[in-house]
Amino acid sequence: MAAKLLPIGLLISALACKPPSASEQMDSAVSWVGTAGMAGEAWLRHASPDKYTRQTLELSHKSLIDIGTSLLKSLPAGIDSATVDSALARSSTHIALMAQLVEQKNSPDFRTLLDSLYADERVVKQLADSVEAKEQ
Amino acid sequence: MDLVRDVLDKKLVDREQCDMGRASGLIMQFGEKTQPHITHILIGGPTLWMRIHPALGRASEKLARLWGPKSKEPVRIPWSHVETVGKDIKLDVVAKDTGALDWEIWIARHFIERIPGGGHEEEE
Amino acid sequence: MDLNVELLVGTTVYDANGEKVGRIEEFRVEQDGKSCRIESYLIGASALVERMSAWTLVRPIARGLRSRHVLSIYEVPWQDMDLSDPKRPRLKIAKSDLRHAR
Amino acid sequence: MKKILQITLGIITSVGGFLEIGSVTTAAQAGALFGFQLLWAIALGTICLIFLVEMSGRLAAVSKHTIVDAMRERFGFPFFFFVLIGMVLVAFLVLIAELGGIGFALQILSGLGFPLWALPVSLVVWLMMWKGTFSLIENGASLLGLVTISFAVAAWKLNPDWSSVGASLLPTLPEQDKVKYGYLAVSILGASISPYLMYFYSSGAIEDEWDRSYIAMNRVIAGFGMTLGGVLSICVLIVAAIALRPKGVQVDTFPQAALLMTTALPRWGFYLFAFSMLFACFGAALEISLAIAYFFAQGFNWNWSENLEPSKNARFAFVYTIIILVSAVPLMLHVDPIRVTMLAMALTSATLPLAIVPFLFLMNDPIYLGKYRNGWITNSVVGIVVLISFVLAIISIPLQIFGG
Repeated sequence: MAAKLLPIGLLISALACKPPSASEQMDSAVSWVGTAGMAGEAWLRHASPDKYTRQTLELSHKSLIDIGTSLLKSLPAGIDSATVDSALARSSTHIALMAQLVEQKNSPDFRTLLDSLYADERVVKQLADSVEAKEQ
Repeated sequence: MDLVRDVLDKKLVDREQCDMGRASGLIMQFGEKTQPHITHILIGGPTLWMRIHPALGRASEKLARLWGPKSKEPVRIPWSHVETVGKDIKLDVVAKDTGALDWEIWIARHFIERIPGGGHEEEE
Repeated sequence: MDLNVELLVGTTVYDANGEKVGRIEEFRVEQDGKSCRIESYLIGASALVERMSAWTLVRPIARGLRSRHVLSIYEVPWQDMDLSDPKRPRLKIAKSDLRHAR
Repeated sequence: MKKILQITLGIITSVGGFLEIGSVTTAAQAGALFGFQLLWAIALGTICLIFLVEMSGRLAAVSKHTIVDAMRERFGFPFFFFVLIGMVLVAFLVLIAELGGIGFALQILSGLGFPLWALPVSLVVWLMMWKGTFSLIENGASLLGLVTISFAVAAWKLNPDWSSVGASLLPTLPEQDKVKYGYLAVSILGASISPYLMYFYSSGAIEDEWDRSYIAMNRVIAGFGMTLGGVLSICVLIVAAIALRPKGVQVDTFPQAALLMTTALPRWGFYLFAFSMLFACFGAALEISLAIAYFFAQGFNWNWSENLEPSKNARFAFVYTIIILVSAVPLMLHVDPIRVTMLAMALTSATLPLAIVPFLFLMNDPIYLGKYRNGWITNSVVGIVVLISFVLAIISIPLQIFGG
C-alpha cells in the first residue's frame, strides 16, 4: 500500500496542480507584504542578521512580482485590475528599496520606507478582502 | 512446538551468543511411509526472496554469483546442531565457520574498514 | 525427498476427491533429542490466527460476528497427507473425515 | 534515587527530542492559517503517541524483543519486507526534511543557501553516527533540543486567550478552505504519531537492557515526556496563531517561519528559532538514521549496537552510511524541504495502519507479553486514532494534490 502510494504521490505533487484562485493569490500577496514588514521590524531592532533580512526582502519582492503577473489574468469581474496592479507594484518597489538600504545599513530611511509599506499593507489587505467577496 | 510460529524467522545465535541471522527456511525430508522430519535450517538471501516470489529468488541467486562474498548460498545448518528453541534458536556452531557471516565480513573488508575510524572486524 | 517448509506455507490443500480444504498454515512438530519430527499439519484460516497467536484479538470479534467458521481448524496427521507433488498437496482421506482441532 | 534520575533523564530526552521540522512546520502553518482551530489534532496525535511509546517500551521490557524483531518473527518475511519498504521510504523522506531543516537554519544564520549545506550537514550527521555512542546521541542531541522550550516562553509571553485555546481541543470544521484544513490535520497527526520514534524507543530500551522492573518507569516517561512534548507543539501553533495570522503571514517558506518568535521575543526570537530548528532537526536526523538502520539490522538479525565500532557491525553501519549520503542528494538539487516535510507527514498518516495494526497484534500476543498484554482501552484508543488518521489521509491527500 505505502510502496504503491508513494511514487504516485511524488509524481503527482511534482507535476503540481491547478492554478490557485485570485483570492488565494491575493492572500499570498498579503502574506509576502506582511513577511517583509516583520523582517524589516526585526532588522531595525538589530535582532536578525543583515543577509537574512536582505534575502527575505528580495524573496518577497520577487514573489510579489510573480503574483502580480499571474493575478491580472484571473481577477474576477468588478475588480479594477489597474488598482491591484499599482498596489502590488508599489509595495514590491518599496520592498526592493528596503533591501538596498539593508545593504547600506541605512536605518533612518529604512524606517520611513517601512512606514509606507504598512500603508501598502492596508491597501493590499482591503483589495484581498474585496476580491474574496467578489469571488463568492 | 509449531514450526512457523516458533522456529521460522527466529533469531539464530551461535555458541558464543553471536547473532547469525534468522531462520530463513527449513528443509523437511519425507518418504512414502516414513514420518517427515526437519533436516536443516537455511540462512540467506535467495531463500528469503524465494518466499516473496520465485523470480526474485532466482534473480538474487544470480546477483550473489556476480557480486559479494560469492559463498555457496544458502547456508545450511543441520538440525542436529540445534541446542534449544526459545526466545532465540541456540546453535552449537561457530558463526564464522558456517558462512552465515560472509556478507558481514565482506562488507566490513570492502567498505567499512576503508573509511577512517571504521576499525577492524578481526580485533577482539 | 526434500522440501522447503517455508514455501509450503500458504499452499492450498485438496482432499482425496479433489475438493478444496484450505491453506497449510502451520506444522506441529515433536522435538526429542536431536530430531524434529512433523506430527501434523494445521489447515484453514483459523490456523493462521493460531500461528499469529492472535486469539486474544480475533476471538471477541469472531464471537461478535457469530462466526463458527473462523473458530475451527483442521488438523491433519502426517499419515494422511500426500506431499509427492509439493505444488499441489493432497489429503489421502475425504474432507468430511477430517477432525477439527478446535 | 537512581530510578528518579533515569525518569528525569527520560522525560528530558523525550521533551528535547519531540519537536522537529515536521511538528514545527505543520503546527506553524496550522496556526497561521486557522488560528487555534487545529489544536485538537495535536492533542489527539499526542494521546495516541503516548500509548504507542508506552507499548513499545513495554514490549521491549517484557519480551526482550524490539517491535521489528517481533514483527519479523510473528508475521514472517514477506509481510515484514512489505512493511520495511513502506516504513523506510517514509522515514527516508522525513530524513531529507530534517537535513533540509538543519540546512535552512544555517541558511538564515549565515546567508548561504541550503543546497550548499546539504553535503556538509549530512557528513556531520554521519560522523556522529560513526563515532558516537547511543547515549551520546540520545542524551546529547536531546539536551541541545531543550532550546525548543523557548516556544513555550514565546507562547506564554503572547498571553493567549486560554479559554479559546481550551475550546479548540474539540474538533470543528472551518467555513472555508476545508481541503487545506483536512490536509493540515492529517499532516499534524502524521507529525505527532511518528513511527520512527517507536522503533527508536524500543531499540533504546533493548540497548539499555530494560526488564519488567522498568514497566512503571516506562509509563511515567512515556506519559510525561510525550505530554510535555505535545505541549511544545501546541505552543508553536499558539505563537503562529497570535503572531502571524493577524498579519496574514503564511508559512510557505522557511524565511517566513523564521519570523515566528520575533513578535513574542523581540530581541532573541530570531536566533532562538534558528537554533531550535538547528538542534531539533539535528537530533531528529540522528534518530531517524538510527531507526532505519535498526529496522534492517533487527529484521535480519545482524549485529547491531550504536555502541560498537563500525566494523563490528558492518552491515548496520553500511545501511546508515548509504541512507544519510543518499538523502543529501535531493537537497543539493534544490528540492524544497517544506514541501517534502508536508508530503512526508501526510504519507506518514496514510501508512500508519501498516505500522500500527501489526503492532497492535503483537501487543495482544500472550506469548510475548503474558499478563502485560494491552487492555481494551489501549487497543481502542490506538485503533480509533489510527483509523481516523488513515481515513482523513485517504480523503485529503488526493484532494490537496488535485485541488491545488
